[in-house]
Amino acid sequence: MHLDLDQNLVRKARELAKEITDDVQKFIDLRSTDSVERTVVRVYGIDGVDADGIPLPNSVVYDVKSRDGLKRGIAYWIANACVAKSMSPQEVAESVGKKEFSLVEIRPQKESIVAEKIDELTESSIKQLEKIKRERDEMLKELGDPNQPYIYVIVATGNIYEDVIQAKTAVSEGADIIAVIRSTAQSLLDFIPFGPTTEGYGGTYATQANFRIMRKALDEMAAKVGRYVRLTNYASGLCMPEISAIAAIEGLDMLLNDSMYGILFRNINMMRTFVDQHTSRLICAFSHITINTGEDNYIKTSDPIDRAHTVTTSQLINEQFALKAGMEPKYMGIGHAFEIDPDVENGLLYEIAHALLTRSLFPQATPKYMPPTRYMTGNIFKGYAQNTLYNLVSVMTGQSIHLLGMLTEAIHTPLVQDRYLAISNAKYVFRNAKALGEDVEFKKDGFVQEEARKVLENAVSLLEHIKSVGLMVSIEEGIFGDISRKIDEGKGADGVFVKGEDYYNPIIEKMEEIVRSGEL
Amino acid sequence: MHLDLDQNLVRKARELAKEITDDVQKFIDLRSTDSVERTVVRVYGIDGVDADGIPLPNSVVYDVKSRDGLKRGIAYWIANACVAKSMSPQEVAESVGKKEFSLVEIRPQKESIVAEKIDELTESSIKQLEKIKRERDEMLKELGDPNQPYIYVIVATGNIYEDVIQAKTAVSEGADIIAVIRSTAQSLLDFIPFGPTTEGYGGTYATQANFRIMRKALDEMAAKVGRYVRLTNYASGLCMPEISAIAAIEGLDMLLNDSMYGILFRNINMMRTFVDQHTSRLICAFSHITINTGEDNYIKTSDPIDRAHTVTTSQLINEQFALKAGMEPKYMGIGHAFEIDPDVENGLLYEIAHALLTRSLFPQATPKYMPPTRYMTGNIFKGYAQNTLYNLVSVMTGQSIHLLGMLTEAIHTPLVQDRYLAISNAKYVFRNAKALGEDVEFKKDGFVQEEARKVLENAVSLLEHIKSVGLMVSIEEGIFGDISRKIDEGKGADGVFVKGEDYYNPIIEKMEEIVRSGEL
Amino acid sequence: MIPNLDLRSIKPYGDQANDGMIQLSFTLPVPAGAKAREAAKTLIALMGFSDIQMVLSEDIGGDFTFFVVYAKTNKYVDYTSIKTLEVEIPKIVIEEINDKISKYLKRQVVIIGATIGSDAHTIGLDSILNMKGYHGDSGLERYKAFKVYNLGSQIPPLELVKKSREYKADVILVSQIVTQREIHIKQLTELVDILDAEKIRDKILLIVGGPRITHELAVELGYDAGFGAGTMPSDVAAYIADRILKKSS
Amino acid sequence: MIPNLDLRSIKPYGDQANDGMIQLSFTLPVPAGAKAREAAKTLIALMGFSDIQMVLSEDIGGDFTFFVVYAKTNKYVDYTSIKTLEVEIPKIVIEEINDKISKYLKRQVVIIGATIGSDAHTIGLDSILNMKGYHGDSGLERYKAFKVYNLGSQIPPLELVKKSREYKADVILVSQIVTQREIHIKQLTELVDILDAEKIRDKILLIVGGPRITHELAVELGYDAGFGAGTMPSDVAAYIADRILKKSS
Ligand code: B12
Ligand code: B12
Ligand SMILES: Cc1ncc(COP(=O)(O)O)c(C=O)c1O
Ligand SMILES: Cc1ncc(COP(=O)(O)O)c(C=O)c1O
Repeated sequence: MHLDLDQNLVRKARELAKEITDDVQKFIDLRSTDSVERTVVRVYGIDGVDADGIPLPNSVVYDVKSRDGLKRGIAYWIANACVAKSMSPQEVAESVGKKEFSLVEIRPQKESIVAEKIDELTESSIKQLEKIKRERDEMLKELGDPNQPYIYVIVATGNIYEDVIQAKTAVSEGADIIAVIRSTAQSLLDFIPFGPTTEGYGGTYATQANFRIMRKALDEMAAKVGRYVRLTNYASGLCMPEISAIAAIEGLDMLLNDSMYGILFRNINMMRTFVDQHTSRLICAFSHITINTGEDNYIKTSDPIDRAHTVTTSQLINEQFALKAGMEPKYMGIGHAFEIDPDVENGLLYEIAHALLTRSLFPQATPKYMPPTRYMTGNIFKGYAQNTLYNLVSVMTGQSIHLLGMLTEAIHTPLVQDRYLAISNAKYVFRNAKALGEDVEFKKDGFVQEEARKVLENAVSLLEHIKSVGLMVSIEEGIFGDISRKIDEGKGADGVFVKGEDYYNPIIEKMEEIVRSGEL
Repeated sequence: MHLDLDQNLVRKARELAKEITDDVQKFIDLRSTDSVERTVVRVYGIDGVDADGIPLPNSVVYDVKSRDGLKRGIAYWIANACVAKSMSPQEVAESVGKKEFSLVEIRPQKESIVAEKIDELTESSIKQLEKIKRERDEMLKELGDPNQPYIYVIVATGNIYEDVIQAKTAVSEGADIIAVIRSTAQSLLDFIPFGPTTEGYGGTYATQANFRIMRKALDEMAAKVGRYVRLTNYASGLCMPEISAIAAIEGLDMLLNDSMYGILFRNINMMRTFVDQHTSRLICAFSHITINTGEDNYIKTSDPIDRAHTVTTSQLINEQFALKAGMEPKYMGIGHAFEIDPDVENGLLYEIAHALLTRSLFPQATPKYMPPTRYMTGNIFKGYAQNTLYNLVSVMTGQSIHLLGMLTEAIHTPLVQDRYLAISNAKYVFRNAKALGEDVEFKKDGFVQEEARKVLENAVSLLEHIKSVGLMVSIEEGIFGDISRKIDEGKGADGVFVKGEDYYNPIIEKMEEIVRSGEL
Repeated sequence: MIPNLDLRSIKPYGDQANDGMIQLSFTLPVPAGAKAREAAKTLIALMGFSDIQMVLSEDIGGDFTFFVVYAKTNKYVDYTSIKTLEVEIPKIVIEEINDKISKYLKRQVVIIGATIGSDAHTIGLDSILNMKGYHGDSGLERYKAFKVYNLGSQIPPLELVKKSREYKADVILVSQIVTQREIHIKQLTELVDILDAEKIRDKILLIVGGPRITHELAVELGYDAGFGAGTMPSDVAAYIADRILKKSS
Repeated sequence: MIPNLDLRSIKPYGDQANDGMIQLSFTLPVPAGAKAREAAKTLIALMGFSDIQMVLSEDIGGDFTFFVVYAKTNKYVDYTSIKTLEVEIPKIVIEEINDKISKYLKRQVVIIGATIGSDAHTIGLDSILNMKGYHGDSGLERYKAFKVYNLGSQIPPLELVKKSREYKADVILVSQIVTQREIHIKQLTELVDILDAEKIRDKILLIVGGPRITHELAVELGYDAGFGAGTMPSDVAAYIADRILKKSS
């Protein structure tokens, strides 16, 4: 299957996207956020909560921020305290949590010793992350990478132990990827809850303990079924980079991570999101965590045919932001979706055209294909038919990461049997239509070729417009998902700050250094 | 969508099939059967049962046969009695039913008067049939012929009144064709039951009254939905031509009618079937009744991939027999099916290749495509997915008559909601993938092209073999459906006889004359 | 209706009138096999089913067995005695609504809408409020008679009440899509409690909508009306106009 | 098994242990609308369901309404007390069967198979009898220990009994696929009655199979064993060999 795309146009689209993101990156480079700082704290191994249940990373950063020290970066303050008190970062944090002292009030230690401490802490943290990454890469190699499209299912009971039961069941049925859906509105929390959680609705809290529990369960299953099983969670919302950090620590394989999703769909402040996404992606690039971008969401709130080019446009922007974080294309789960109203005449041809366009524009990436959701109804049988065609388009157009549609999408988060039915549907279609993509050509100037061409052309026009007004203004204009967000509004704006002259973030610097040097 | 078929091979296949059937036709032309004679009786308007419940057409033919008069053909005897007794054919039959006299024992009337009587009876019967045909053709034109693939569903409650309820419901949901399934083993009855029936299992008896009741119901619905609705029944088994006659009288649009099905799947005598099929097809050709051939059945008892060419071979043979009965191609519902084990890798590509081959070999015909049945299971959800792909292949390859798969195929004859779900699935897929067939090409020498080529080649080899040993011996060899039937065995053999020198079948002759002259 | 149906005892219709045929599917947390099948059958029988056809019993991993069953229920319903609690929607259309409101109320009806609490789903509410509407049926913003404030999603009930005072709202429209662990009940109750506490419940026409909302549930929770899946904006408009006009007269 | 499961009261598992979640679908012969929905809910409630979510109620023409429902049952089953009637299939394979039969019985076991009455379905029986077998598992003809006569389909019970005398059959295998209007019960009963009348029932191992056949039903009808959907020929072979050897010893 092949699209006759104008390669000059493709190149042009990429260049425009690069220029657009270059502009934003200049802005990003000058700033940091509370969450970026908490990320450093977490990478230094600080975990746990204080007596009021506030996570220590929050206590530590708040301590420094409230005393106006954060412009220098949290690393310095922690190292300084470690030296001054001869404590480990965790001990320092616990003391701060107990209000025994404030980091900013500790006497500044000798610069060179603090610098050495920073290096030492950074070195050992990075080593630890590298070890985790290496172990997973080896496990993947050993057990073998399943065929694409990977079968990706979600668990969403709200209770991590129930999630484990269902995830294991799904793996034994054939799931390659388990995503633990986060509890509703967790993305608006400006902290990561602590410990294993058994209450949540619409999903389970993303906590480090929950990550660990699920990782262990999946590794056990992987050994049993002789197939590597990937674990996914969400790095978006107000704790984007921190979630990436704990995911790296706990050996997750994938994260939902988009450069604009939080802005558009969670009304998170633009600056906050742009700065946060960069750090979170850097961690993903470093730790070989595949990101899943969120373009599928645009065509939930806007028309999937008329606005198809907004998906393409955003994919190209997401790609550029990922490249800026040093990410190899194979870790880019470029998002898109099968979301056209099933009543549309030739809807399937549009879906094929759009899916093939994504696949063709990002040949090295691992596109993440999302199932029908918005036009799923209480007719579970019809839903099963919609999912059948979705599965077909996916295998036919060679998608990589294939999130399974649930026949009960319009009703509830998946029951154990819903997942089983979804997996068996996908396995049936993938096998039954295995070589279809190789065998089929679309007529030159036919429906599919023309539609793909049109979407690409529209994307280029849109990129030109965005280039001229800037990405932020474009978002104000409501280009993506028909949603408009203002530059200075949205949640978490107060968590963004301009770095001081003496700002230092050793984790970021070290990771960038390694990622850039291709040392990986 | 296009197959690169070797047109010389296609021509060769047709020639071979013609030669094969020419041989059989010689044999057919010399013979008649009880059922053929009863057909004449029925066309003359004789209906009803005698005191023992035996249908009058049976009584009349039995009366003549048991007295060795049948070699002359039943028409003469009826006309002779009508003249002698100044009775209508019905009155004659009723008297015979009451054993008041035997037709053979009535004194022969003056030859020319009897001949005139025959002409008169024949003329008026044929006129009546022509009127019915014309009215239906007009109604079709007026209401408009629905788009292809036609949505074809079965009703099978066993009770004609319950069938009517369900048929009407199906039409209001979108069905274009209603087939009333016959009660299990009716095809082995050597008579047609009489009157409306409310008891049957696996289906409802095919009776003239039942035909009438359903026809009326569908015509009412057709007017309501503004769409012509076709009615289907079965002309196979021991009453093949008679069923065609009553179908013609009651204005049915389609009949399941195969030149070999009865032999293979109902163990009906070969000679009986060959002779019967000719008359029944002649009636269909005359009355514009579309036949549905039964090749789908072969791949229920033999492997759908390895034996795909037996389907093609039989299709070509069925076509030739239909041509011999003067049938226009557009009334040929050439049968085939989507029957490959869903676990087969690339099963969908095989299905596409086979379906496209049928479509390409018979461009003027109206192929009848049958859904998955054998590999349907109690997993109704999976069954719904199988039917989704079946629907897709059908619309993609441009099939004409599309029998809907039921999600409960492995469980029971369809419930009212099963049919609804089937119709909505088909409507969804047909609309969603409308132009797919036009947009897609299969790679030269790719899987689909190669498979189609292979099947055609194998069919030609098989036709060559059949040509050399003869069709009847081939059936003995078990070529079709892996089922072997002997020439002189099977049900209904005693109903075949060699025509006498003075044999005369005015109905057949008249119909042949009209059909051949293209007077239609 | 099908012929000869006794409406005092209706049953499901599968193949024939009153055959009582029902399809069920469910999972038991026990390993597949004869014992699981028997357990499933026993369970189904306890519900009053006979002619139980267990057409699928499949191992779905993790010691779970998935069943598909067809069976006949011995239960029936007296259809003649069924009472329904329905929103009454008068047949008035946009022009009529605009005319009547301007004639009798002499001002715009102020409508405030929000998805409350943790719920971030706006599409449903937007379909009712936005100009564009739903499936070709215009939204309330299109009506001259209405002044619409759409607050969007994740609005705390307290804030909604505050805004409704600020805008002098006649009508509050709340959307609740997420229903897992009964979160919608909690959030909807919270809103009513606040309105009650502030003693403004009577002054306001309080409406809730969402795919799992029924009018019955809405009334039970203290709302004036509830609108479910597939609601058309024009129905909501007609209901509002009718109620506001009745109130004001 | 999932942790902490109380086997004395198991319930369906949908999202969580013991949530009792069941999916149902069915049709009522009444026009779609609030009244139909209420009737359907009432019916479901009568079966002991709560939390009834009516996720689809669709007009399917002809004054029929089709429903899809998710609801929670209040019924549960004591899994520890479930007793099953199962065919006991010893673990013996083809070579062992051939050896033992030739050693102890010293002749072939004569097996006669047919689809009886009006039933024309042969594929199931053929899968058990023919060399080729079923899903790679060889059929009984492949066993040296067995002499198989496959009479095919639509064999009247009387004729089957006649042939079984003629061939001195040790085992009769009957297939019944069509079950509509209980036709299989009638036909299977007829066969047993003839065998009883001719006083040869005891001399023969009588087995029935088909997708809707259960061992329980078979025993109830007076058969030695019943085999259902997905039966493997080797299981039937092992059962036959075991029973014949036990009988002869
Ligand atoms: C689109 C969508 C989203 C989008 C929402 C975008 C947006 N801006 O709205 C995004 C991607 C953001 C999203 C996120 C989530 N979603 Co969501 N989502 C959906 C989806 C696919 C479609 C909903 C929809 O838009 N339908 C179309 C509209 C037009 O229909 P409607 O909402 O029913 O509205 C109609 C009527 O109900 C009524 N109506 C609705 N509101 C009102 C109000 C009034 C006053 C009136 C009169 C009428 C009315 O009128 C409308 C027109 O007829 C559904 C699945 C589905 N197919 O239903 C899941 C679904 C609703 N989501 C679900 C979940 C769990 C979530 C998450 C919580 C998952 C998570 N943990 O991250 C998140 C978090 C969101 C949050 N904090 O609330 C579940 C809810 C399960 C349940 N029953 O509790 C569903 C059912 C999916 C599933 N099976 O898991 N989702
Ligand atoms: C193929 C088929 C046919 C073919 C049969 C060809 C043939 N030579 O067998 C044809 C086209 C002829 C046919 C016709 C009819 N069929 Co039919 N047919 C089927 C179909 C699609 C597949 C059956 C099959 O072969 N399955 C594969 C085999 C391997 O599975 P199996 O039979 O279950 O056998 C396994 C076990 O059950 C067991 N087993 C079976 N027998 C025995 C015997 C013994 C001794 C043992 C130990 C084990 C055993 O072992 C086998 C291997 O595991 C089914 C639907 C379905 N998917 O099940 C309908 C189906 C069985 N047919 C049905 C009907 C109604 C008919 C007709 C009556 C319709 C009609 N009115 O014309 C006709 C008439 C036939 C008649 N007089 O009996 C219905 C039966 C409904 C019911 N429950 O009563 C079904 C379910 C379709 C439907 N939904 O309507 N049919
Ligand atoms: C990129 C991305 N992040 C996150 C989410 C989930 O939402 P939340 O941020 O509320 O967890 C989605 C859902 O589609 C997404 O696409
Ligand atoms: C040509 C043909 N005739 C008849 C039938 C139905 O069987 P019976 O002849 O038993 O009615 C079929 C079923 O597939 C068929 O294909």
